Amino acid sequence: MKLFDPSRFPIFLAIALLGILTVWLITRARRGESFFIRKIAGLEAVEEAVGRATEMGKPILYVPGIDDANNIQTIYSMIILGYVAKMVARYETPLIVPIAKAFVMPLAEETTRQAYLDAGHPDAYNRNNIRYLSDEQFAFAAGVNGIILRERPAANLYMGSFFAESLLLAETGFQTGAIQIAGTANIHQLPFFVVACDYTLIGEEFFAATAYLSREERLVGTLKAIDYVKIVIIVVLVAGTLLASVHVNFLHEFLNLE
Amino acid sequence: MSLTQRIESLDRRWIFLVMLVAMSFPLIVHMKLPVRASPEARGFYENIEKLQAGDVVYLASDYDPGGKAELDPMLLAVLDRLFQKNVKIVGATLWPAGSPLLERAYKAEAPKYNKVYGVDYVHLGFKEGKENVMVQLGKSIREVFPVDYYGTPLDSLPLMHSGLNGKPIDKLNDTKLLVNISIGYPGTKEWVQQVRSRFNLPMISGCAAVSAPEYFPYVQSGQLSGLLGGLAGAAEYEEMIDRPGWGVTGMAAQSLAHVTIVLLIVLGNFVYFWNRRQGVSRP
Amino acid sequence: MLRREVPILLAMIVGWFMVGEFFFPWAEPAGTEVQQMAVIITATGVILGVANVIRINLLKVSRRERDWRYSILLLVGLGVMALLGTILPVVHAAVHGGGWKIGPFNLVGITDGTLFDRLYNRVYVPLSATMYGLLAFYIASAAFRAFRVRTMDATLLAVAAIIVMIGRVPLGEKIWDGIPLLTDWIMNVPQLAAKRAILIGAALGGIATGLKILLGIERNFLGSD
Amino acid sequence: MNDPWIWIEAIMTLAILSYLYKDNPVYKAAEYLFVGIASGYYLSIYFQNVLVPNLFVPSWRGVHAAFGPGTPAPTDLIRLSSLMLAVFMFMRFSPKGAWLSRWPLGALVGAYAGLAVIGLAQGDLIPQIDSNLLPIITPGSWSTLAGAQGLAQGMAAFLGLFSNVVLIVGLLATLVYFFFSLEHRGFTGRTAKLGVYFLMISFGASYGFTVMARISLALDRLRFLFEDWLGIHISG
Repeated sequence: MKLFDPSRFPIFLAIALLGILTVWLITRARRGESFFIRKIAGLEAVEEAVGRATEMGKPILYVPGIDDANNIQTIYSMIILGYVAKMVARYETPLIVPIAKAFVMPLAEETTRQAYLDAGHPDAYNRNNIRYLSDEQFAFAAGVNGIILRERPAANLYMGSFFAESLLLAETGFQTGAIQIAGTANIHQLPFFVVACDYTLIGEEFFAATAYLSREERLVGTLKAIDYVKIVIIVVLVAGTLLASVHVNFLHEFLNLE
Repeated sequence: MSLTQRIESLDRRWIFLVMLVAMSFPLIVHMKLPVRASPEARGFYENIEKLQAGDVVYLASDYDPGGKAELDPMLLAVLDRLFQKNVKIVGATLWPAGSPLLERAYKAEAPKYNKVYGVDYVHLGFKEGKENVMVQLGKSIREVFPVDYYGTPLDSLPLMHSGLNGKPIDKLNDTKLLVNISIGYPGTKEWVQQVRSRFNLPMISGCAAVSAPEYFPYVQSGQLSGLLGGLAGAAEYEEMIDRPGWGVTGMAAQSLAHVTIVLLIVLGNFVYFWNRRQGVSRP
Repeated sequence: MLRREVPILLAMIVGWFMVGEFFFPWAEPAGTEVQQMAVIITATGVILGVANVIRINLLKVSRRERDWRYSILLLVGLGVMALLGTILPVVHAAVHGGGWKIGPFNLVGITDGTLFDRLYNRVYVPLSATMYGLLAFYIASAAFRAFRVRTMDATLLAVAAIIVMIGRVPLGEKIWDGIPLLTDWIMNVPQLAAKRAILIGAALGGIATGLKILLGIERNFLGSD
Repeated sequence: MNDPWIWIEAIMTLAILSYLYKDNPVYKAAEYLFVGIASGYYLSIYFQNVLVPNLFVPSWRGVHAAFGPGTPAPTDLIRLSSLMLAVFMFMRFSPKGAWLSRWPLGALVGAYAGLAVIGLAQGDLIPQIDSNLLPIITPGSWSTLAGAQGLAQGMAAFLGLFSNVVLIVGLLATLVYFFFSLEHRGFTGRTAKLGVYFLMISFGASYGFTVMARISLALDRLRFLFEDWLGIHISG
């Protein structure tokens, strides 16, 4: 029984590199150091959409995905919900949040109430705008479509984990002419959001948006650590390609786990 | 209201009707079109052809009724070919609603080659635990599945204690090939991450068309030795083992439906831009 | 302490077992035990989900809320399947009953030949399959009403989609035998490069999140309390 | 055609399809029945395939070994403790003891985190980088171009020449798009824009495949209605 399996060394190296960078950058962020994160075009679109909706006095719809609280995307969607709620608190525009899983209900209520409080308008918080519709995927989509068609929100925001129902929501919203912005890491649903929405946060951009908004040290630290590792990967890719072109494959041998 | 405006604000139920006709007509009229094999489907075919009589494969049938339309034809074609080649099969599922589908497929194909349950094929049933189950199967099948789908202890199934050249089947590596039929999570991606690289077991996958594009990087990197994508994949495989089934018939109807969708996209945009030029269109 | 520290400590211990077992093969038996536990915990999670569905619908019926009559139908459906698949097998085992039958079907158990299996095949399967089948019609109406090629990005998406849709069906080859070859190239080269970048990005994000849990830095999986 | 069960399946199928015309009570009833039957099914399959063989039987053996005659084997004790931890999950509903259900949840999240770190590093990260270390000129592509007959093969072979270049440039450009430490201006901006184009082509491919998937789902139901229910012969 070998003590340490040598063929698995590159895996150990990758995990150790990312782990050390993450811890190092999080501690630096915790000591108050601020890091640069580029502008996320999707978030500017959110500000613009919320602004337009408040001018027209029409409601805003925020759908935090249909997955449960154990999906990291649902938890990150709460951060964006808090940001939007803080923006909306100053105006009378209603913020409607349909919910698909019972355990997400308290999270959404807590996030929105806290955001209204931080914005100095706790009284504007309306509890029955956070509505549990149904656990079943298509019943939930039908419920949200009902809200879109009846209450005609001016801005529809879809942030979180979506599945086959994304197409139904985006199409109905498109028909009512609302500004639509979506964000999800579920790659298979992005085509439908991209064609029907005005702007889409694609995969990692959705996670970067939460770091950009919250400036929370763990999120910012992780984002920067991943960026640094990406630089290493780009260097390895370029070096590997040049070497392979001259038939020198020591890099390929090193990384090849077969 | 001009014609183009009326078209643009068409009630969606007319579009539903157009789709219903586009899908039904080829079915009733038995339209048949030859199917061309894609490179990744050929890889799937070659890997099964390489198997010898008596080899054992692990069949991970990870799908539920939502995926039945695309994956039943694939599973039936694969079982037909494996039984024909006298390859033995250890089958199980990680999807709660998957066991009856595998059972029905076994019942449809096994009698054709008078294969005996427990000797030529085994159904271990469903186990919850997703990636955990996969890693543990790599170490001990009996620990995960103490009994099979019918409650029989594994050791009283001849296949489980006398696989290839008499060796008992304790873990995944005692089988020659991992054949995965997959609709989503847990599925092909998790099998590649947790089993293919870690236990170095060759693997081929038949998956729903929705997830096929995401698995092409695994084919190019050699982690997946073959891939069937959706009903088209099933039809290609049926064609290659010349056992035309629902895949081939379905593809004719699929063709007309795809053309309809393309026309709808083109028409939708033409009408939209035409109306905008007349300055009448909605946003 | 007991509310937050112990669960995080447990997460770290279990997590490091899983990682350790991979790099140091001699740690393997411990990993197996942890996996056994994960199998059961995930199963209990599902059973709690079903209990939640029962609770919500029973409340709905007792309070005569909107659509309460439909909730009765839901509870009946749930009750029949639970009776056949869970309650009766326990009773049958307890009283060492013989072959309990109802018409041509076995009353007890879930495999082929039982009433449970017949209800699964003739009620659950069509409902689930047709629910997803509706999407074919929705995708058609979305293609016509919500697929506007207004930007360069959307144009590229539309062109790729049309080539792939035509190239993957037999009709494509009939029009010009180059179309399927073009589809193969798109699927195996440009499309693959973008999906590979997404795969690498997701892997980095997943490893970082996993490591934060293993190092006790990530706590929000416990939910805010 | 006259088997009552075929009629039941047909009614279920048509009830759901009726939603396309209009939301109606028959559809709503079928939808609620679906959630009920599915929940009852899940409860039974978890009971039969997981709880009995993996929880009740081993814990009965564990209790028997621990308190019965003979010395309990260590594995039985470990197994009993892990089963106890799993049972705490049921405390989630009790108002006072809900925090106890966090213990097994913590262990579960830890297990999945450990597996994810290994699976993603070994299964995704390293192999995907390794398989993109490609020579710029696709080996053998010149000879295939020379040997290609006809316009179609000629086009495919011509594209084949650039396969590796496009794979390399596409991966790098898309990685730059998902890079958040530099503003999208100048060279990075243009590279990121190229990355978006690659993303759009990949979304187009996914759109095409998803259309195919959805249509085959509807086709399967139409086949049932025409062939099994109405008796019109269809499948090969």
